[in-house]
Amino acid sequence: MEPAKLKLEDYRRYGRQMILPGLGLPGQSKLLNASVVVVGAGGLGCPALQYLAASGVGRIGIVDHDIVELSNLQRQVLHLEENIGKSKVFSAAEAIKKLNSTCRVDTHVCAIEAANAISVLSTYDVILDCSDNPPTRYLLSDTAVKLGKPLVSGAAQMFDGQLCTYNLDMGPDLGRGPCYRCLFPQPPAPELAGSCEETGIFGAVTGVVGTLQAMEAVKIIVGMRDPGPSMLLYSAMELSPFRNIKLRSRKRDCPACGIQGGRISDLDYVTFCGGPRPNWEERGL
Amino acid sequence: MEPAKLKLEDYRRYGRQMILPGLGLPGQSKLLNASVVVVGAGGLGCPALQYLAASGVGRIGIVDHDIVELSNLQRQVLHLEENIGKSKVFSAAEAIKKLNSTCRVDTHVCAIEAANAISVLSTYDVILDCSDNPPTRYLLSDTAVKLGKPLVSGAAQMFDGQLCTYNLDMGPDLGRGPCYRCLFPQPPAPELAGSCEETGIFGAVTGVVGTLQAMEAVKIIVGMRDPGPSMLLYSAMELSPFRNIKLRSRKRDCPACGIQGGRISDLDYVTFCGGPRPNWEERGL
Amino acid sequence: MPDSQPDSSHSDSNLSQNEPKIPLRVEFSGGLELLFSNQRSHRITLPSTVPHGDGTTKPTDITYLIDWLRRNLLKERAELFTDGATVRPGILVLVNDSDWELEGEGDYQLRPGDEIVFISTLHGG
Amino acid sequence: MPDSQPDSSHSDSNLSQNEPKIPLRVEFSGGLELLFSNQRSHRITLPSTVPHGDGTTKPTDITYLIDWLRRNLLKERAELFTDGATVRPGILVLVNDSDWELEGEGDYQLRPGDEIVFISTLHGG
Ligand SMILES: [Zn+2]
Ligand SMILES: [Zn+2]
Repeated sequence: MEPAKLKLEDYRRYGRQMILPGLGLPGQSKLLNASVVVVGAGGLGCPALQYLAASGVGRIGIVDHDIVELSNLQRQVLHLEENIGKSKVFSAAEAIKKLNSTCRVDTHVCAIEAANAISVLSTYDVILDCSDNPPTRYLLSDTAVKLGKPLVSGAAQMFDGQLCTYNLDMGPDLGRGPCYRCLFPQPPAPELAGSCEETGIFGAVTGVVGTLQAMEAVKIIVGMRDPGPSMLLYSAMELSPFRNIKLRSRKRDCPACGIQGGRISDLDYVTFCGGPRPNWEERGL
Repeated sequence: MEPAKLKLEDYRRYGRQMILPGLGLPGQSKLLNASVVVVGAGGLGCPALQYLAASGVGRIGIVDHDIVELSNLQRQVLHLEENIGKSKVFSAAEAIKKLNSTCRVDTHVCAIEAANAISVLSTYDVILDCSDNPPTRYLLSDTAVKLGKPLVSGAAQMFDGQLCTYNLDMGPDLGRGPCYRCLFPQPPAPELAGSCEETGIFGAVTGVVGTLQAMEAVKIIVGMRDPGPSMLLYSAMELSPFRNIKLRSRKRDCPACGIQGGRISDLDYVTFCGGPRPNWEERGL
Repeated sequence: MPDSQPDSSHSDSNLSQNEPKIPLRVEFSGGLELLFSNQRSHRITLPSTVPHGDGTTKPTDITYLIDWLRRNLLKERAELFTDGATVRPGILVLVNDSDWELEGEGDYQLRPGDEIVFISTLHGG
Repeated sequence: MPDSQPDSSHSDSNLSQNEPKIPLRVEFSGGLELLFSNQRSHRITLPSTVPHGDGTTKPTDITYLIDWLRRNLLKERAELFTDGATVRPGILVLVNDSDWELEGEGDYQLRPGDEIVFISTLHGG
């Protein structure tokens, strides 16, 4: 941390948050020196990227292999109509650089896979799971465990959302919190793991969860995140829409993060999760 | 409602939300035929506008008299660096038209005041309070009561947010829910009503609340909002960050919406709230 | 009373008037509600003790609740909800907003007014 | 015991061992916490009955709690918290997540474990 690095313009840009108790100049310096990678520039990734860039995270990585389609625009608010047909990564990168040209934005136009996960993710401090399928979620969790980095995981479907930070450093005495596999040692039934194309998704639901993911990342970076394992559930149509859950600790027998961890290096994630899912786009939806 | 009006492109754009149970074609038709006005194109208004436009609200009004400044960009995510010095309304309108050119966007470059509130707000179905000061909040509530329209009110300060829908039609038997004045018959002490400049604000907090305001507006428009009066509190730094509160009914003796209502037509809102607040910008913050 | 008794025998309406009862709220989310008449929230009442092996009884626990839900409320595809005597992996069980692993899992003894939530992890984005 | 007794007489530590007590959680937010040592959450214990006029007593209610908070926890500027025997207009009082107007306002009789929240409306955006 080198607080002296802040420029006069940074004080003007970030002044509203630098006067917050607990954040201040030290917190802003941490943000400017931090790096966050967002896997998935879709419904969750767009709002997360916006608020990470706005808050002054110094280096932001974006990973996605998709192109922008008209059907994305009801929720993926960084992508403009004029970018339909272009890479989501470049569309999102262009958008956040216009919000904050002082952020360094690294683009990874690729699908995240077992073969590239370590190399793509290893240079970042915090990983955001803004993906949309079970194999990627298991891969990101296993990789976060191997790299010893926190994974801020968001998910959304229909009018529901879930937010959880996995593998969070809880301090010297407590070690790390649970990983995704501690909670869900096996993937859901493919019948229940519908995609957004199949089950539908409302845009503002991804907006709420993705924005909360950015907030979580900031709390972790500046050291204001309570380390207790918890999950937030959001159900937009319920009268009381949020529910916060107290979660288990890391499981000693977890194949990924347990005392005999690292037993999953040669896993085929797609097969593990029940095979490839149908291409609903090609089926005309 | 004329469902036949949907174009093929609308089905492609909104398909992910049109397959949601309870929304469907009737819900999308209601959205496309609806009009929402957002008062304040700042930290709350930007995300609200994004998700209203993305979801296909047919006509969106934006009211603000400010210009974009560098200090806004840590939270007001529709405003690009290149628009610093320009009108917030035009900056926001330009941004959401690039997301969804099929929305009609009406611009009102003015401060909302007792003299113009009725004429500016009367042509919209739902009013969003994304403002940042007590006099405007009382004026918007009193005007929403006079016009018989729901007011989706968001507020944010430091790491906290509040969301409440006032004057909501609860159905033929129940009448309307409480107005802002039913809950807060008198303004807070000016000492506790600090502005964002004075007390600070974190960007993602306004992001969460503003996005939830868009979600509330959509629920009201499509008829999926539980009519019970409630308020949502958000405290970003708490381990359990959301709290939903069950609120009182409309107060029979409310000077705005009670049985002897309408007694506040010649109120000086600024004086009522303790006089003008200092211009912190000019004081160099 | 063996555990293989027909389903209806343990249901709400068959409880005797004098037997202590445990009213519960049960919720399903994350897609699990689709297996339960597409209804998220259910209010049920269970007896406070239930049969356990050779004529003995035990206090009603979550393991019993899971079996009761499978036999009485589940409308389709039991294999998506249960796996043997417990829930299918991939389903999180909550006892009054706490992960059931913190409460003894299936052995947690139900108390009147408890809220038990079953959620399937979501994947979309 | 008149109500004008010195502040400390009603505080936690002076309760006799045998007198029934009401443990409470009190929270302040929306800026009100600034008046209470900048601390949002407080755990306090009150006696279950309190003096009420000419030597009589009453069950402990929120009106008493407000006065107790003003005399014992408030650090500055009482006029920003109280107005006579109640809270200043502009402050919302919650009893276990319900608006106190639904619970009898100041007359609500406190029960062990209750959570009472005082919030000031926010204005920023
Ligand atoms: Zn693990
Ligand atoms: Zn009123």
